[in-house]
Amino acid sequence: MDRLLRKRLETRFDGKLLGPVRQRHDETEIHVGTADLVEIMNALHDEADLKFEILADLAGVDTGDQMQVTYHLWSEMTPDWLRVIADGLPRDNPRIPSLTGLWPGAEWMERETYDMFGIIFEGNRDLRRIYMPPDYASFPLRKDFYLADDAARSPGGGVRHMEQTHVPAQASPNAVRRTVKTR
Amino acid sequence: MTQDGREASLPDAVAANVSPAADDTALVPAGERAVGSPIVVPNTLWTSGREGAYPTGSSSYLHLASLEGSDLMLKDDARWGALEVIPTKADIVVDLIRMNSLWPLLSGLACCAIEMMSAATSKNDMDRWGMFPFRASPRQADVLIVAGTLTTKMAGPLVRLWEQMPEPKWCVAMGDCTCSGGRYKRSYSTIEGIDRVMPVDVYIPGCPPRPEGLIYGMMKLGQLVKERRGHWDEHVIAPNVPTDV
Amino acid sequence: MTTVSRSWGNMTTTGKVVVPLLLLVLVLGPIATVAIGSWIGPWIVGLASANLPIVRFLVAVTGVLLFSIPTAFIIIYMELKVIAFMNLRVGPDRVGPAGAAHSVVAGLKVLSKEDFSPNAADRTVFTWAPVLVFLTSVMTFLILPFGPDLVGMKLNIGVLYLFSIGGMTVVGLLLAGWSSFNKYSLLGGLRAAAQVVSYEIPLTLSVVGLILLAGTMNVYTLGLQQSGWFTNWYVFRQPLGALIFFIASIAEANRTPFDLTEADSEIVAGFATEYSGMRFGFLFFAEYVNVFLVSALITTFFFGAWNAPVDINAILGFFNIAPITISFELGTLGIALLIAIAVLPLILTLALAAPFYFGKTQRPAWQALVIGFILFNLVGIGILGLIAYVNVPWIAGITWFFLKAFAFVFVFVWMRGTFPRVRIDQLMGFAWKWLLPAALLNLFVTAAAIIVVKSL
Amino acid sequence: MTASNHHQPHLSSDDPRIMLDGEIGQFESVPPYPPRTEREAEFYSLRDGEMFLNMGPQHPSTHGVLRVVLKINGERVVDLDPVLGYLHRGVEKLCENSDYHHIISQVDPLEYVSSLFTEWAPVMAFEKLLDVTVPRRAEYIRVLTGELLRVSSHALYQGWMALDLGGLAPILYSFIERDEIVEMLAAITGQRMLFNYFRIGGVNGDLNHEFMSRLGDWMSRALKEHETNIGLLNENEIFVRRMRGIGRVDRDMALKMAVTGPNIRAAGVPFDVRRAHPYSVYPELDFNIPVRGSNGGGDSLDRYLLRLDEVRESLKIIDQCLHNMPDGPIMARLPRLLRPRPGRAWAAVEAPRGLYGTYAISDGTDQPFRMKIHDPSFVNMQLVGQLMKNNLIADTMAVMASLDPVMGGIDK
Repeated sequence: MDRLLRKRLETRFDGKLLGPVRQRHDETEIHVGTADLVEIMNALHDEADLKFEILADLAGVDTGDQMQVTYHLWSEMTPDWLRVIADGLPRDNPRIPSLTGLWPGAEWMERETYDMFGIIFEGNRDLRRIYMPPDYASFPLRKDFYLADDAARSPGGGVRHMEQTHVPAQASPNAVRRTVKTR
Repeated sequence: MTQDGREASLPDAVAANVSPAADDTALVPAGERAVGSPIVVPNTLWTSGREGAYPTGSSSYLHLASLEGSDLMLKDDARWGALEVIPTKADIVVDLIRMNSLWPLLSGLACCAIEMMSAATSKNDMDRWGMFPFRASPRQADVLIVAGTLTTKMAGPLVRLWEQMPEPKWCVAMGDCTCSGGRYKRSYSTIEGIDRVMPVDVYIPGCPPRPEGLIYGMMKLGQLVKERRGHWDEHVIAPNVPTDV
Repeated sequence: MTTVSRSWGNMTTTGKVVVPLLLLVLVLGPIATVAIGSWIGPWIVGLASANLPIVRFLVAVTGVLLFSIPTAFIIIYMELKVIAFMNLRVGPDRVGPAGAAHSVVAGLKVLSKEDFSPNAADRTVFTWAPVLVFLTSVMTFLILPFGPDLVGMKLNIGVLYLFSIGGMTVVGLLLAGWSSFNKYSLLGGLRAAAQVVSYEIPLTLSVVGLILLAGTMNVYTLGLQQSGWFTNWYVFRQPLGALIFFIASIAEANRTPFDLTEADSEIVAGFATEYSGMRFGFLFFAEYVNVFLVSALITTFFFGAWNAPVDINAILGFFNIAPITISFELGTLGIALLIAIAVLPLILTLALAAPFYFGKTQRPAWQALVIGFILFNLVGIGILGLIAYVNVPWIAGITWFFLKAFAFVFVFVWMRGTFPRVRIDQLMGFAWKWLLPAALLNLFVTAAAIIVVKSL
Repeated sequence: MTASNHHQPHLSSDDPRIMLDGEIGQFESVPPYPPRTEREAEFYSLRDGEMFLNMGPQHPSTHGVLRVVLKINGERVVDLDPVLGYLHRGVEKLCENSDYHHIISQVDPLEYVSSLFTEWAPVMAFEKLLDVTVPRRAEYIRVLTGELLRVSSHALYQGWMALDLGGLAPILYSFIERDEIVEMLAAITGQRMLFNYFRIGGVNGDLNHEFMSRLGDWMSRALKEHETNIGLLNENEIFVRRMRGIGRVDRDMALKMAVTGPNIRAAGVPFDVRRAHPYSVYPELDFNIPVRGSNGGGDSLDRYLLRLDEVRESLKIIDQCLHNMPDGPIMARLPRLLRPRPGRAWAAVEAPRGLYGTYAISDGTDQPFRMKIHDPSFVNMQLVGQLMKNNLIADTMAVMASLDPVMGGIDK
């Protein structure tokens, strides 16, 4: 783990970070708020002693009570991966500024995150579902979405369509029972 | 696919096969016995609660010929186009012809597509049985090798692809995902086996099956083509498929 | 009786119509034969002798139609096996010896597939476009000289007829692409139109120089002019023309690397995307008939149509040997002929079997006899073939013609197996920027040379 | 069937959004619902002389079930809109519902051409969560098998490249090489494609005699056969003319589009995880990072040639692995049921198509709380939208093939 990077980040973004800079193995982790996200990312990307030019990953996380968006960055200045966690998105209406201005390549990753979590990236020019069909009802990777084998706990759109609402001709009895249960 | 309309005209044998069970009282205990008395196993074959589940005699066993005889099946003995003028006995020749040139459709869904291509390449050469020219257009293909996981989003296109192929056509389900859902059976966006949305002639298990497996399945399909002697019953689609597919 | 009724029940409606007709034909056949032999036959003969060219034309058309499909089968099988060999594969080897019947099986299978036409397609055009494509490629066979006097029509404007008919192919492709109501088909048809039209021009111009040299447009005369030694072939007087003709004819036949019209990886199957069953079969065969056609044309124009590369009579004349002609009247043998026919096979078989029986390899008698008989047959066939080759000129001609033509077919297949596909703009640029100027240059040089030679 | 109709129109076969090779003309390519984004609105509005051409989900050269809606003007592509998700198998959700050992078999088919790398990244992430140190022999075996698979993947890439340009022969020659490699891997893993081989803390089985003999036999002629396969295409004038100058990517574009792998190295950026962020035993090995297009970016031909250079480097790595393969155990001592401490871990490996990463969050149970899989093909495919403007339809195939997408990875 890179102590210098930790010192640099703490001095540079003093007061903007939610919580301390965590380090484990070869990863450095900072928590930021959605308000400061774009500014911090611009600084990380542009400034000569940081130069995090490569966006390795963009992931959404549903912690159960709130939403997070995680960015993994790489820079030639440090041997560490930098993990930036945009924290504190409400689950009912998660909104976060988009990074497509900085990395246009983040567009599809943000689309994927929207598709899986319903997180709305403001400023993304093409924020539609990318994996699931356009008329899909729910967001699969949320924590209140259960797999088809315990479909009874799942909200309306969640279950696989073919099992959910269809009473087949010549149905075997347990199939009928399952259908009735999910109704 | 008018299953309901055909259900009305079921012969008893078929009805016995598909009628839902009243309740699963599988093993009927052989009468009451006093406590401590020796257990006497009655010398009678036990019968399942579902009649017709274990076919005894010819009552519930349905032969393909009798199936053709009944009006359950679509009367459609694959003679199309110019060869229609050939009388029935020539079907043997026609089926030998079809068996020896099965052109697959050049369509792969997922992992198994790589092994499908490998089956067509130099090491194990599908061309030897006349299966090689992978047609790019469904209009000119005979066999649809569904190679890979079928997702709900892809189901519609695949069904349409199947409908675009001209008769006579056959479907080979390659890989566990297409046979039963495989390792993605639990997923929210996959279909547990393509026989829920389309008829299947040959299942090839394996994740993925080796190219030899695919070739073996295709040869089995050729055997099927040869033995059916040109009489094609309409494939019965699995029970719980939406009727609008 | 039961078997009859059962088979009657198994028949399709069409079969129930056809089988009585067959019986009826069996009954009426002899009567009709007698009638034809007695009254209708002579009348037909008189009519035919009255206007011979029409009869000749009809016979030629029938022969060509019967001849083109087997050629397509042979070329398809050749392509399957040659490309398989180039890919270190085995290729089809189940039906027939070494899989020779696989192409026939595929053709019959296509015949027995459902004949489908989309709802939105223009039915009439959709139905007749493949027939047009096939017919245009077949009609060109009429003027091909397969050998001396073995030609459908000795047209004096043969070359003109050739290119006018060849240009009609694009109409069929365009109609097929347009009427399918499919965007891929449309793209394929338009590509075909652009490609064929722009390659017609260098193709035609490359032959104009040849026509200037030959002074005729009769394809049969072109063949006659190239008789004798192979130095008389026009390829040595028109090398550039031959090259341009070869390249342009690849594009005419829509073959790799110019097969943009049915580019699998771009537009699914081109104009044939929506075609199934026998209509697709027509398009499929037409492609291969075209391949044979362009090979035959190259042979006819530039590689001495049916003439052997060496002039046997010249060699014999050089050694003061009279040209071999067996004008032997078998009738003069009389009774000896019968004896010869009866005894000669026996004697020759025994003679050929003897070395295997008495020789070092002590074979049993029956094996030796079998081997001897086979050898006798081979020898006899060889002798008869040689006599036929020497005495019947068109047998020699057709042999050499097919040898050369299939050599070029092999080149086409070879390119199919190896080359990637060019882009549409590269295709057009090549036609207009390189082939056309080269063809004009060829024409100019030829004309100038002719003028100079005449002025001397 | 009444209440659920809004759930399954995408399943019905007469859905105007579904357009396949046949019957294309019968459908409006414009989706029946109002546009949801301005990008969609401006794409699905036609100017004069333009038309839509739908490729896929079943098309010979979309490498699986990718669907691309082209807006063409004659033969020229004005704009295009890739539609993904036809192979979305919900792997991440399945991983969150299956325990750590099971996950290895769940992620296997993601990038099915080089599936060892799809196991490598999650395994490394879990080892970080568990603070496990992998035995050196296991690391060497991982590197050895991984580089073997890289060679086979690049061989397939070469074949597909030629196939999309209309050349028939090279794909068969590259499949011969690929078949040899997967067969020798099957000798130790037991599977041809989806080897469920890497384990948390090591590998499943040790090198056996059959593998070593096959490998030695192959290594003796690998380079020569590689040169042969190269010779099939690289001297071909048509091939070179079709590849040169199309799909040019320069340094800034590559960095902004978050491209990784050979595609970014062909644009002049020497970013290779094996050197940029060394993992496993790569620091001990001697190999180069081939870079092309340093001046003014690289085109499709550069992307193609760079992979051929990488094959030589991989052969060097395989040779070194065979020479200094240490003895010792191949698995770390671990309990059957893994319950890592709560925490987050991110691990990335250099797959044949680029940075393949895994982001795992543990909540102390035997199943990961969240598992994100970053696939390189998914990001690289975004380039298609930018590179295809004002190219020909044929170039669409060439550029798409030169980016080397694998739909299993793109759709997860």
